[in-house]
Amino acid sequence: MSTMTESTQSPKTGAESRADVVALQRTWWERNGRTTSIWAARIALIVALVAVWQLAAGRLFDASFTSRPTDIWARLVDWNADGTLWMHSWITLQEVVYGYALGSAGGALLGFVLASVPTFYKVLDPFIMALYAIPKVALAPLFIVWFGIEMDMKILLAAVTVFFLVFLNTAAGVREVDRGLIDAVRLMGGGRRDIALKVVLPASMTGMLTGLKVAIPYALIGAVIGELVASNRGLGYLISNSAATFDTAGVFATLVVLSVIAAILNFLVGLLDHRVSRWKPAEART
Amino acid sequence: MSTMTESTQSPKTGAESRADVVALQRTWWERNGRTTSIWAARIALIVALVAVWQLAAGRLFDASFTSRPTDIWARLVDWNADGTLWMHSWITLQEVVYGYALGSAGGALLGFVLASVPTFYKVLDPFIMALYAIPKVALAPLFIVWFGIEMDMKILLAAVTVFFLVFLNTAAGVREVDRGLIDAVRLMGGGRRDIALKVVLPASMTGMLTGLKVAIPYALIGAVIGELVASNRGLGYLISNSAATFDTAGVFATLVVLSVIAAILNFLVGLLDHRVSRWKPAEART
Amino acid sequence: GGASDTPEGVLNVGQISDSVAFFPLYVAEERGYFEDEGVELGERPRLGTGAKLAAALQSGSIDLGAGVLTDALNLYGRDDSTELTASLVDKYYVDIIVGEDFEGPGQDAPLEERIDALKGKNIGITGPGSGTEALVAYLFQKNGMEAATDAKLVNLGADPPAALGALESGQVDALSFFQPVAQQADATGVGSAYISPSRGDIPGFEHTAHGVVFTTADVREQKSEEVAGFQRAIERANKDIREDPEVEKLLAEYMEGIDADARAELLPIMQEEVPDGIGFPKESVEAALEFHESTGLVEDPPGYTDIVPKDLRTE
Amino acid sequence: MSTLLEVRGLTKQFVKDDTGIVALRDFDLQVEQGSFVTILGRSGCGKSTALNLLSGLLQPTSGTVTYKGGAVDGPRTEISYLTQSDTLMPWRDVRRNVEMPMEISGVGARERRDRAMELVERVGLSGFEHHYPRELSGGMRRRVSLARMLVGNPETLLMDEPFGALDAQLRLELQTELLRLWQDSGQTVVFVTHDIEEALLLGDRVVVLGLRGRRVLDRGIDLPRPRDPDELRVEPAFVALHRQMTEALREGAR
Amino acid sequence: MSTLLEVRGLTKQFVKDDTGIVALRDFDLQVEQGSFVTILGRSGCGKSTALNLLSGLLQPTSGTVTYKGGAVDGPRTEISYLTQSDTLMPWRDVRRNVEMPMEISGVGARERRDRAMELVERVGLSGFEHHYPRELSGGMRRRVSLARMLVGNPETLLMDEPFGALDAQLRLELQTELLRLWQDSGQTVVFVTHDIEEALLLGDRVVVLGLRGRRVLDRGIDLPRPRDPDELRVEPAFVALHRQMTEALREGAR
Ligand SMILES: Nc1ncnc2c1ncn2[C@@H]1O[C@H](COP(=O)(O)OP(=O)(O)OP(=O)(O)O)[C@@H](O)[C@H]1O
Ligand SMILES: Nc1ncnc2c1ncn2[C@@H]1O[C@H](COP(=O)(O)OP(=O)(O)OP(=O)(O)O)[C@@H](O)[C@H]1O
Ligand SMILES: [Mg+2]
Ligand SMILES: [Mg+2]
Repeated sequence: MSTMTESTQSPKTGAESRADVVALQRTWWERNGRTTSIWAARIALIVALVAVWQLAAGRLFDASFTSRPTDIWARLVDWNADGTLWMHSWITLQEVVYGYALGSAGGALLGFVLASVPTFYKVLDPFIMALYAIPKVALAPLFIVWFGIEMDMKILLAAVTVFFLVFLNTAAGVREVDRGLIDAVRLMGGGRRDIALKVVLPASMTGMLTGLKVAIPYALIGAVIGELVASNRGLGYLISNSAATFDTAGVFATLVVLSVIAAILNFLVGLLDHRVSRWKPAEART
Repeated sequence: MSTMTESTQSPKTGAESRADVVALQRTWWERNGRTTSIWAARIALIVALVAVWQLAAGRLFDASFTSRPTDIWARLVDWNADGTLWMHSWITLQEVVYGYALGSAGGALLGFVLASVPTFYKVLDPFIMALYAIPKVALAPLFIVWFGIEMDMKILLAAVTVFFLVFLNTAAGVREVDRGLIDAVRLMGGGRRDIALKVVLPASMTGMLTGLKVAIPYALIGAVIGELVASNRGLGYLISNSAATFDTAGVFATLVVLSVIAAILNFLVGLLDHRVSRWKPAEART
Repeated sequence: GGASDTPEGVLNVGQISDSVAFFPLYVAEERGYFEDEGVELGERPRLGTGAKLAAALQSGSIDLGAGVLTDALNLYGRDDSTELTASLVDKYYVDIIVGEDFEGPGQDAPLEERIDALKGKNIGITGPGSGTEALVAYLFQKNGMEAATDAKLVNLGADPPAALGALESGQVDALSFFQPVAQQADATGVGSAYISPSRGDIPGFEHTAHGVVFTTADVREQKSEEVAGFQRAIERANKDIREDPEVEKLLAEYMEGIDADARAELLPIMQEEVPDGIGFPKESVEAALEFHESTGLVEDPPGYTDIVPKDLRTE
Repeated sequence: MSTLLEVRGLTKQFVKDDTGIVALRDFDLQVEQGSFVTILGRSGCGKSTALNLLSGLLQPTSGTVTYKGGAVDGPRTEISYLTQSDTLMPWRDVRRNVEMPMEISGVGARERRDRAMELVERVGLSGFEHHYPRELSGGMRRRVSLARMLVGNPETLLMDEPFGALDAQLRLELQTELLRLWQDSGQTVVFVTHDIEEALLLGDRVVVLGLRGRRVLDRGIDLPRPRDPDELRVEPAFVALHRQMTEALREGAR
Repeated sequence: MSTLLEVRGLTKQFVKDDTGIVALRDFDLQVEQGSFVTILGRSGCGKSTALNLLSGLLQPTSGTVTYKGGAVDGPRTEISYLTQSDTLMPWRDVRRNVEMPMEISGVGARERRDRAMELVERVGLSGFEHHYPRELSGGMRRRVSLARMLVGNPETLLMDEPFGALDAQLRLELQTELLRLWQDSGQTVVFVTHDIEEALLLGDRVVVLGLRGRRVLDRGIDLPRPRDPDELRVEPAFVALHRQMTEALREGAR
């Protein structure tokens, strides 16, 4: 086989089976029609929801518990003007992003490692589950004693919640990987690292991405719960402060901000998903 | 082909390729060795953890925040004697089981349906995510006004949390199903129902089971959070009651009970997993 | 108690929530009294429960805790160097609130009858082991009943809107909740204060130490100057609330979402609740201690002199 | 005989990024009721794509497929299709895989079982009823697919290299079996292969495809049946046909 | 020539529920360095199982595999194995699939690319470098696997029906290519097939397996090389060998 590159006599199978490749002349709509309609539907839905809410509030249900879109908007405008909104959002956003990054990196890593050592995973599984079933709020005093009341504690709380979801989903993804592909790498002389990086990682991507996706809301919830535990800043504080002063519009305004953050993070994970799913047939893509 | 059953002249390929099947004479250890060692490892781990905790409490860390295994045990014995334990556990267990059942049935069903209509799913996706990122505690007033303070509300809270996790995992599982298998059923004349039941359901089982698994802790947390908000019974109440009276042993005793419930539910989901994964090669089983 | 983590000149003050009891802190801060007295406020976390307040004190995250006396007493049970550093509210600022269509004798009926009317009802409280539960227990005891068996106490969490929601939707018949829930209920037509200790409805229970600032001996030693400055600032704030009508504006900012009528109702009440100075009169502390003991809120509470330092004892 | 399946100007263009890949261009074909048509072509020439379009699994970019006068725009129960790659359900054992088409058409459990067992025996897999697909050899999996296809008793069979993974002996047995079934029942078969001998052995008619489904040759095979491969190989008519096919395949690659 | 690969008393028993399924029993084989051994056997006789054991992918229930005197207890880089089923990475395009073995052995990006492109051309897939496996026809996928195997430049090649899915013309071209490479390089090849003609065309030696890997026949093939199939078919020596193999296969099935 060492002589291969020198050889000139190669079979004539090359050109014959080359398929016919033509450039596509697609219109703007053919190219972007689907995306556009999806966004149009989303906007329509949001407008409809807001309208129903506005009209029903005070009529079908008590506005003192549900507030009104107009009130919420007014509150957001106020908070934007006096900087409250950005200050608190920025704090929470930092906690969420750090917590999410930490938790998902840890979860993905451990998911990988443990799923490759199934016996170990099996031993630990019930402990991990039992640990996770403990409501973190019940451990608030411990968290305070061990991690203080600063941002660290909230990042940790977010990270811990995220960790679990990413971990379990990654592990499930890893266990589903086709043995044949792993064997192929072993046959090429690949070691554990090659198997992990070149087969398991791409093959378990879907599992991991599902984990990343379901973890987004919990990163936010984790951070907010942390702020409810002990804080004088952040969206969690804003919620409890607004609630304590009967400011329903304030509570909902904060929730709107939280939702927007979640939607943005979700969009980012969606982009990642889109990138790593390019090889899949169109129907299987998100 | 209508004459097939009448035909007697069949090719002689039958018996020849029959593989050699021999009964296995496996010893008890060969049969149950793995399971036994896993349980042994688990028990060893639990004993080690408890021992470390007992010895470290009061030395390495302040026992007033972490309690001690012996104190927790004493509290459990007391609560067992006066019936407190069973009364509260029973309430929470009911909420968890109903909530879990409701949430996972709903999540699995909607996951199926929406993943089969990808455009619809894509439109709704950011809304679902945004909705989920809202910390449920912030909506406590609404929950109370709309669903009361009885068990219903807590079941709903647990169900809502479970729903999301099962839903997203099922949907991800459904999107991963091999197109070839779906096409095979279509070729046999199968309709949507056949595809769903005979291909998508078994093929997306892993995704769904992961969802069921990650949802267990959240079913418990959901119910407990509900009890923290509005209750005078249940383990959540027991936690807040113990916490308010600085009874750390009580808090931890309740957490132990919660963990045990989680471990039992996890075990049940594990059994289900075992049943539906029988066809998989041993390495890919949980 | 844990050693303080904060640099010199700075005090971290943790408080339970933004309820009326902690208005003096807000006034002192807004009017710059802390700076005047040479104290800088560092972190000011809202911690929600006494247990977390204790944890934060223990871990050195905060130097002073602002809560109710119960929290201080609970901490004392764990760390007997706990002592009070300032009185914020000298009346029991929890009310029994009933819905508009509550069936029973009117508000002007004798106390016994009103208590009897609560028998067998669903009563919302903030949580088990809280002062709101204790008030119900205390009242029922007065009439020879048992709160645990003669009523159904529902734990609603320290979330005022949730409480009002529960009352309005009929989930509970009555609430035992801190101010200004009663005022808000009144202003929004949900209900009204039925039995109010701060109004003087309960004989012998007019004055009780309730909203307090406390700390551990370690901090008091280590940060004696800062604590003294803090005390002076609070003293000035308490005086302002009692005497200066201008604080109404501050109250409006402090209680942003509250109904204007409720706020108008609240101010005069607060002017009476806030003590003159920051000291602890013996009889009001002892009334409180007795209340805690009889309702089982705190087992074996300390004596007046155990918990009130010399300079704050007023006869 | 009447035209059962009619294909007109069938073109399939796959979209990849911003280019289109033409796998099949202007493909025409008419299949008579009850005939056995073999399609012969080299790797990558569009045979599988053509069958995918015939079966209704894929939608053509242009052109039409008509079956009994009606347009085919999705899979139909009358047409059964054995695809080139395995589509056995990995979670069903051999018997239950074979039973599947009957489950879908609502055959009773008893009958389902009996017929499945019979077909499993017919493809030489008795004794493997309870094996899952991953516990079978490549050739055995192929035979299960075959059994699953036949059990549905379809009117028309589309088969994409069904016997490629089998040894000569087994292949011959199954070919014989297939022909026997076909002759008895009046079914129509479209059979894709890349093996000239197989095409000649089976077909009433052979269609040779060139690049992108260009029809290079389309002719009837009038060799008398039953055709025995060993005898056939030395028959002049067969040898001539074989040479013609080889030539056509070579020409099609240009 | 020295013995490169030695198999002694190899038995493989799969466990299914509480029974054992014997796929291979007491299989012995010695492969000389630099030889081309073809293994011929009917569907399900244990050919793939044998190769899985030889490659170290599977662990035998009993018996040993020695390679150059050392026990094989896991895959080795010197041995390359083209499995019967596709194991292309679905998320890599053709070029990157072919590059993979070189990535693992740490070949530089430039060289990797050049060699991959060359091999892709050699198997007739130029123009498809950027296609993902699912965008290829069955035969094309097989060819990519072949290219991937050859690019690693292994000492020993195990091949499990590599050309089964290819048409005669292409198969011949790739067979010729394989022989050319083999003769130049002194590589050792173990080639599994169910096609007698292919076995005779390629092998120095043919081993015919019966049920459960029973060695029915094991003989050297002394036909002169290069062997041209068209000429060979009429040669008496070939015809005799062919008959012997057919007989052996039939006997093996008993
Ligand atoms: N999904 C797809 N996307 C892009 N190109 C495709 C796709 N499917 C098939 N092709 C291309 O269409 C052409 C024809 O493929 P097809 O599978 O029909 O070949 P075939 O005749 O069945 O070959 P074989 O005998 O190897 O199975 C090939 O060039 C292939 O690359
Ligand atoms: N994982 C497994 N579990 C149980 N039985 C198995 C397993 N793998 C293979 N077998 C059995 O072992 C026997 C030999 O299989 P093998 O794949 O080696 O056959 P083969 O000679 O390669 O056949 P083919 O030519 O059809 O590929 C078959 O009877 C098969 O059912
Ligand atoms: Mg094909
Ligand atoms: Mg095989």
